Amino acid sequence: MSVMIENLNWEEINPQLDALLEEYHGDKSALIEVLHKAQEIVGYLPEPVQEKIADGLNVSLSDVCSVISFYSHFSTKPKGKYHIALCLGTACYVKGAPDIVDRLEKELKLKSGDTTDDGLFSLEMVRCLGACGLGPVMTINGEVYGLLSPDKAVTTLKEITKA
Amino acid sequence: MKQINLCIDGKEVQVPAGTTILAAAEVAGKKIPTLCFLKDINEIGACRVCLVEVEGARTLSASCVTPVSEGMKVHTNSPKVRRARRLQVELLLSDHEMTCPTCIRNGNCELQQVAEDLGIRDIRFTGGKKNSAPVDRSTPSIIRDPQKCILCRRCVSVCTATQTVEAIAATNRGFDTVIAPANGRSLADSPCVKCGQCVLVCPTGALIEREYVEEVWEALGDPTKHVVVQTAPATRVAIGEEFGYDPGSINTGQMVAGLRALGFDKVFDTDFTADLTILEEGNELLQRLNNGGTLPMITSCSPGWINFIEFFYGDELDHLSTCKSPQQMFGALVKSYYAEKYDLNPDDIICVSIMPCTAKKFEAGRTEMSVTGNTPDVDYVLTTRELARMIKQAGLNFNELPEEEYDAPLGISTGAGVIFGATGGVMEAALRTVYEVVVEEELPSLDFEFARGLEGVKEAEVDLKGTKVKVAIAHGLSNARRLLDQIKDGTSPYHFIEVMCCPGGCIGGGGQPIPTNTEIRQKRIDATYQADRDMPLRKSHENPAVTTLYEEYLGKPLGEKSHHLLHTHYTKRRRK
Amino acid sequence: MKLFRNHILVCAGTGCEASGGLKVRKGLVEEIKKRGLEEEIKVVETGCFGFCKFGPNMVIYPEGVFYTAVKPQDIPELVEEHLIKGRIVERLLFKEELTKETGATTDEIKFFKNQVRIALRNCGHINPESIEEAIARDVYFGMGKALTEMTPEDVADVIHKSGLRGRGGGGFPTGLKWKFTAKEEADQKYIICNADEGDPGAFMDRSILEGDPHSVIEGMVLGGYATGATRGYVYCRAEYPLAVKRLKKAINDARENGLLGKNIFESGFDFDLEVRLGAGAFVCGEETALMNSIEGKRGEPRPKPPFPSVSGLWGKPSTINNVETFANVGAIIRNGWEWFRSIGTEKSPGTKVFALAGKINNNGLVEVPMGTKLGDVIFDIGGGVPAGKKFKAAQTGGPSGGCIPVEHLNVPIDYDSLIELGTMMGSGGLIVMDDDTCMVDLAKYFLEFVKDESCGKCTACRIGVTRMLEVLDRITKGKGKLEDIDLLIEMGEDIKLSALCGLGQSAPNPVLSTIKYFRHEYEQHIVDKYCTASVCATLFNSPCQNACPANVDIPIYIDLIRKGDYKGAYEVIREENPLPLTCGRVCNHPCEFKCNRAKMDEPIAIRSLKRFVTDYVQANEGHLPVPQVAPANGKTVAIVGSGPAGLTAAFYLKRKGYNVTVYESLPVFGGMLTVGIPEYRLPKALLAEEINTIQAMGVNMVANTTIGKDISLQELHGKFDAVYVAVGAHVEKSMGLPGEDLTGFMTGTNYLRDLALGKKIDLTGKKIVVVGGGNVAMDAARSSRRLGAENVTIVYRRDIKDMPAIPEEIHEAQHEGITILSMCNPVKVVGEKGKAVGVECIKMRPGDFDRSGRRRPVEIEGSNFTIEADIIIPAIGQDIDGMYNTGNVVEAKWNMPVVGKNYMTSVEGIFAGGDCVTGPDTVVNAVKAGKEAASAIDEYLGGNGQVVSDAYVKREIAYTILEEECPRAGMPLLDDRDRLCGFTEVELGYGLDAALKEAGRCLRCDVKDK
Amino acid sequence: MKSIKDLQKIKEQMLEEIQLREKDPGNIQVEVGMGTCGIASGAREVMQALLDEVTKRNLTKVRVVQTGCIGMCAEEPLVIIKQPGKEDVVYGNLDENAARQIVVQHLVNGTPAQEWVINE
Repeated sequence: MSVMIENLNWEEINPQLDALLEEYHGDKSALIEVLHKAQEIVGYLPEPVQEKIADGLNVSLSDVCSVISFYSHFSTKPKGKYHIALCLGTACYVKGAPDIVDRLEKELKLKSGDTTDDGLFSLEMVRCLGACGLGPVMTINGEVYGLLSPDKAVTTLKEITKA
Repeated sequence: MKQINLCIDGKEVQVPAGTTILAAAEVAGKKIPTLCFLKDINEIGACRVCLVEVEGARTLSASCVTPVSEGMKVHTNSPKVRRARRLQVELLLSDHEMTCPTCIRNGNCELQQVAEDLGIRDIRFTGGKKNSAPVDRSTPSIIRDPQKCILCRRCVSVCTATQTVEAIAATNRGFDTVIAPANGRSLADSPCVKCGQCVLVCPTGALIEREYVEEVWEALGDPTKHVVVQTAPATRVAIGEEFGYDPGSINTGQMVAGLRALGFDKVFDTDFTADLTILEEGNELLQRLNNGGTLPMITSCSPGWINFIEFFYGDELDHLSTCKSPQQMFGALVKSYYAEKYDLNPDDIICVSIMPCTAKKFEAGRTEMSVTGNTPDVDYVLTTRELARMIKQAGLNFNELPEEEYDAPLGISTGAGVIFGATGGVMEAALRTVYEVVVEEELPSLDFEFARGLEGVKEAEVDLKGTKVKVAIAHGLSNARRLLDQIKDGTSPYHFIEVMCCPGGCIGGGGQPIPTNTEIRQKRIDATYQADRDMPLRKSHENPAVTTLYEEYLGKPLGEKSHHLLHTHYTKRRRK
Repeated sequence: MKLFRNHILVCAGTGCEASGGLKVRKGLVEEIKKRGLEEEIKVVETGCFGFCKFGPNMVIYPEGVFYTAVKPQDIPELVEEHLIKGRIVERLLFKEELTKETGATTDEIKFFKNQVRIALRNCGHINPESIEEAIARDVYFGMGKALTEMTPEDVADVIHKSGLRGRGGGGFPTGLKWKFTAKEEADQKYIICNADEGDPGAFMDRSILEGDPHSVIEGMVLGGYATGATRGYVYCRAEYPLAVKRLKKAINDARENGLLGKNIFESGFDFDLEVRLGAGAFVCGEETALMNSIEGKRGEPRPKPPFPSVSGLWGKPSTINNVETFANVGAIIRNGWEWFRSIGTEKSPGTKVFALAGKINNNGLVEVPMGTKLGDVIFDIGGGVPAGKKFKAAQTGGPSGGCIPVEHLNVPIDYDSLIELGTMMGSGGLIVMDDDTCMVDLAKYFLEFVKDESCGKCTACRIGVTRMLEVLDRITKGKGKLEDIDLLIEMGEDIKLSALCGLGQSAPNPVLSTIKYFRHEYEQHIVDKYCTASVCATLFNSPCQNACPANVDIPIYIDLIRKGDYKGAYEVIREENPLPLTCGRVCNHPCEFKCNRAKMDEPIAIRSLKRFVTDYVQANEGHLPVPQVAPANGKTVAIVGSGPAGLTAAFYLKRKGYNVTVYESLPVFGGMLTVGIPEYRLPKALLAEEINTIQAMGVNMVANTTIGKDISLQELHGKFDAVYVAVGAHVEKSMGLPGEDLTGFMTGTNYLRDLALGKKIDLTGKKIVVVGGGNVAMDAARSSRRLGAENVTIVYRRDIKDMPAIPEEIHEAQHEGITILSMCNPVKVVGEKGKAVGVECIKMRPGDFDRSGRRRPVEIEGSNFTIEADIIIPAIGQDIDGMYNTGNVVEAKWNMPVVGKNYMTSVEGIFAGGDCVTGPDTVVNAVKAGKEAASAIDEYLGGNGQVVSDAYVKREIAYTILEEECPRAGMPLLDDRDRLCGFTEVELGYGLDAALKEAGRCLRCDVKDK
Repeated sequence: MKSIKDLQKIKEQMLEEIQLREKDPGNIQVEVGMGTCGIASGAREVMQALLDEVTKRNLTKVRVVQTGCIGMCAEEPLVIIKQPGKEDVVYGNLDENAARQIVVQHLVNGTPAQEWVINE
């Protein structure tokens, strides 16, 4: 994790975060908005970023951390180059999403919530993506792929990483 | 105020609008069990132990947060209510590290009490415990054991609202929720000021003081050691509570006798160095007033407060008096003056202090607090509660102990030293001395009423022979913050400010008997001023032992020796 | 403005985007440009049509032709054919899964035709990013009317009178809520749109925001005007980026057009709103938690009271409604409350949008009037359950709701009816479940969801739900206790009463509801350690074995086939099922319905592999192997009936050393296997060999002996240590038609028995009508064709899809030229001179749903018609011949012996089982019955009750599994022209190559660690 | 936007365009034969002229659609005007000019342009 933080390009990130915090200066109620945008800029929310936000919005670090840890959308771990979010909504569940989880975990050799050692893939279980008609569904870097089976999930992944 | 009529368990009661069912039930003579509820501080309806049945409501209501309404019919003990309450407590117990016999709160645990009150004899479920966060022993003051936490969040409310420190917060969510510093840090790596207010409000053993009882027993049993003890002003008006006395009892003499019986070689009093502090600090204030020093000057006796300003207002440290706290002045003198005077090797002296405070444990360990450079000036700090435990462990019957006197010379003090224990006390003591030094005439009345009481910020203008000195007093860090923000903004009108970290001052410190609440605080304050009145001498500059000390050893206030032994410096701190 | 001859509305909702909609849209635009049609044809991106499963969707106007699943490669053809030549491209039209009917326009597709759209009226009809198109469809006219002609009180009043109730789930009257806020005095009030649609399985709010954001804005302005709020917030899930984008654009456009901002329509009313993003916390759907979240805090609920209308966002009076509610408001103001009340039911006026998901053919978003029957939504609009599976239950209300079982398909969907059933409307997720869904697992799923989403503030939800989940988890792992069910109910009820917020208070609902309707499934998990749905994986080795009533270890024998150990494979089968040869031919193979391979391509042909094993062993060994028998133990058992149940019991008892005698009243052995199943499915000679192996073990078999006539049951009981009655069900049920006494009328079972016993029947040139939809009907019909009948018709009162016969049998019957007349029922046998000449039938229409989930056929008055018929064969079910019980030896009901849990009748030592206890059932169930009876008898006679080996089987993958998509090996069939001239077996069986290939498809679900 | 009238104006403008998507039995349908034969004889130009003229004249109740080969290839380009309650009128041998004339005479003035009518 510490390695990952060092890998952040602060020179590039800092001015963007500064501009963001300038926009919401001292507005505590904007914490969640700011976290969203900061996560867009940085990719995740490591502690140095949290501290910057805490200072910028005049909230405590524990509060920032408390809010981050409450919402599943926020991550303090870097995501993989290919971030897979598999829907575990009811529709997807009854149509076999658990089998797909098993298969992907085996295929990528990681547990959901983690990132592979090479930083290439991360896998996350998410609540209903609202694409129930297409269940089971996953997103890879935000693109939705539907009507999956364990095999189709793996082939889809292979196709994308090949391209 | 509009009055509301309602019926609780068949009894008609009338209460003002806005009253909660819980409070109304008390009026009706019914006690409803609670766990998370802490009046004015934590009213969140989270634990669901105080559920009651309101006729016509779809679900049961948390009485601590539900306001009464006209014609309401409440049942506080129906089968539904009992079943639901039982469930909550069973659930809490199923996720609680139940090591009751070895728990520091055994016998004084609210969870235990509620379980007993509800007659819970078995727990229907077993299952996983909340995530296995380890016990946090990172600070010398406070130990956090998340496995005993029942997530009542009183600690968070106190830390956030009362103290504005926000060292801990609810982290994660659902079953994984833990109360913890940010990002899995330890308390030592957080902005925690070690005030221990969280310990006072914790209903279980999840937040406790770090005990040094065993170490002190060891020292007492070591014939090569000379073990001296000092007792803080606020301990004498509280320790009795641990032995069944009503809050507000003064048990100074019994405490001294108890300490002696435990085997301490000398029983001294921190009140002595409180008097000394007044002389040093009073002179420092006069010097700043006269020489254009940084104003307002702020007292520095309260270690939680020192931690707070170092962490949150690092740019305002110049405002702090450079005086060490009375505890540390005492420790420094024991290992220098006292050692020399009685021809003892300072390294063979063990200096123990009995404090109402958990932050004192941290203060004693600050590296700059060692005059010998070998051992800390104060070796072990015990809280009032720990002393009580030692007395119990020794098999002493506290209530039967005779009243005994402190040893001389470091046990001689005045009423001014005693009132250090209450909010406004340092200010009042200082004014008693400063007034007489500056005005050079006797005070008509020693009682500065403005300085007393539980109002958050108290202020006054004192006329010192034509010089108007504006003073303010704050207790509880949220109040201190208000004064600090003025200083930061450059709008502070004051010359001298007293800050005590804990609400009510040291009598409400994190090391005091549990429970400590507003009512009890007031009683301890009353006792403090009674003790003051009971003293033959009530002004610090009249303390003969202090005079002797200056004559024999220190020279004069703010002199070189004083500077070396009694003053210190502060460091701006930031997140690591 | 410009006129085009065609508008192509292409769905750009999340669903269609996920199916590649963007590429299709691009391709379409390019193709149109390439053909130089851009001046004539306009491509419009719209929001969701609601038919997501069949995306990408598009509609071409003015014809209104609806195309589904359009791929980029279809575009040139579509442009060429439809846009240039004006010909509809049939293959891209929607096809009904079950009926295969196609529909060109939305009026012809059941999915759309049966909907009434208010909230979704503009979705799929306009470009959501064009405010002008929204205005053209009347959006903002309600707001205009309100602001210029109505007082705030009027607006709240109209909404109140309309009866609109909160569409987010609670169903609280919207008008009332508005009035509460309106009466509060405050310097600032807020109106909040809850777009944190979190119910798993519901996505109507997303679709509305994506497809018609302006209607939501209009609704919010109206709410603001009525309550006195001048600021609004839309709290939207971050998981809906497209919705957020469209909404933000819509807000900007509205602001630019003066429809938001200061002094709207010069009415003096100011209103503006902004979007706040959620961050992935389901609990934020709870209004107080949502407000905390808007304030930038943890989304933990606050205690109520105070209610938001008094103290809401930042302590100010606030109103919260959900997206769908707001989407209704503008239309109500425009059209009046009377209009709204005319739709739906008295207490639940208007429509409700449902997200149909789960095991349903037409997945998607539908809007129907409140009060529409659940079954109509699922079967008419939703097109029913796919893959021939059975509807089991529907879940509404997501994790806060409950399930509605099959017996309540007629429930009208409205707030109150659903609550009565123990569930709730919720936001409108309607998840359909079939028999592959385990209800205990489902309850566990929802609890897991709530556990994950619990905020953790209150004890009841934080720990209570966790503890309930742990209990459920134990049950699904076979470690539950019966008391656990009561514990769950007790905890559930207490948690409902004591949790802080709505999430916690409703968290136990799915558990309570599944216990209410599916308690037997809980009990099965606990007592039998059995999961019918083959979901709870710790309870079984593989789904196929779990589904097999005989518990045959299928993956292991398939593996032995791959190893070349055919005899070993045979023995593995026979260990659990003594009739491998028979079941390899006629089993209804419930195993194949649960085969995981079906999710990839097709299920393994398990039955055919079983047959292969017996064929191969027999061919190579010359006979079927006879099992080893334990030394005689001196005890005797009589078995009455030599059908599959009797034979199975005989097999296992003999193997354990009992002296077994089987009595059969017919001159031949095998019961229904012999006299019920025709030769072309199960050749008599082969069956006899299978029965011979049992005789060869030393079982005494006595033919032509009827118990109750030749020997009484009482006598038998005295002679033997135990008696097993397995007489089967051989008496055809009577239809009670006028004219049944005419010549030419014969029952199905008698007919088949006569045939089997060698009676010569010639039907050359005859017209046959068979009545019924089961296997007996198929057998009778197909046999008749083989006997020369000119014309065979099956009359069935329900739909073909409701027929209980094995689908392959129905298929083969049709293939052999048999006509099936469904949805009609005979009312009379028409005769001339004492001889039947026809059947008068009446047409049926589908009525309400019966308890089995099928529509009850209802006669259509006056629709009678007559079919010519020389012979009429009713095959509508069988009863039990009570002869065995002459003298009422054992207690019986409708001749069926009453048995206890260990299959013992009212007389100690007399056991009973098979069809005579259960009514007509499958062969493999009879095997199960016989095996269980053998175990019970063994225990009764002092044995340990263990009749099958419990030897440990090592499960590992020794061969690579064929992982590419690959259909199952086809079963070689007898040539059509050879079929109808005799009774030669139709299925020819696999050759070695086909069998090995098929065996290679097995995924080896029994091996847990792959 | 200041008033409902402004709103109404936008609606009316847009309505003409999206009218195409509404189900309205009162509309007049102008079908252009666009089979291969039609296009070869200039049906595309006819179609464009019709559309252009209908737009220019603001005829909101008219839909111009296409059909396949009508079956009288010799008379292409062909146009059929279908109006509810009236006989269909078939025009043949059209060009751009004729198309414009038909719009004026038939669709605006309501009398079939006899010159090109071929289905008497």
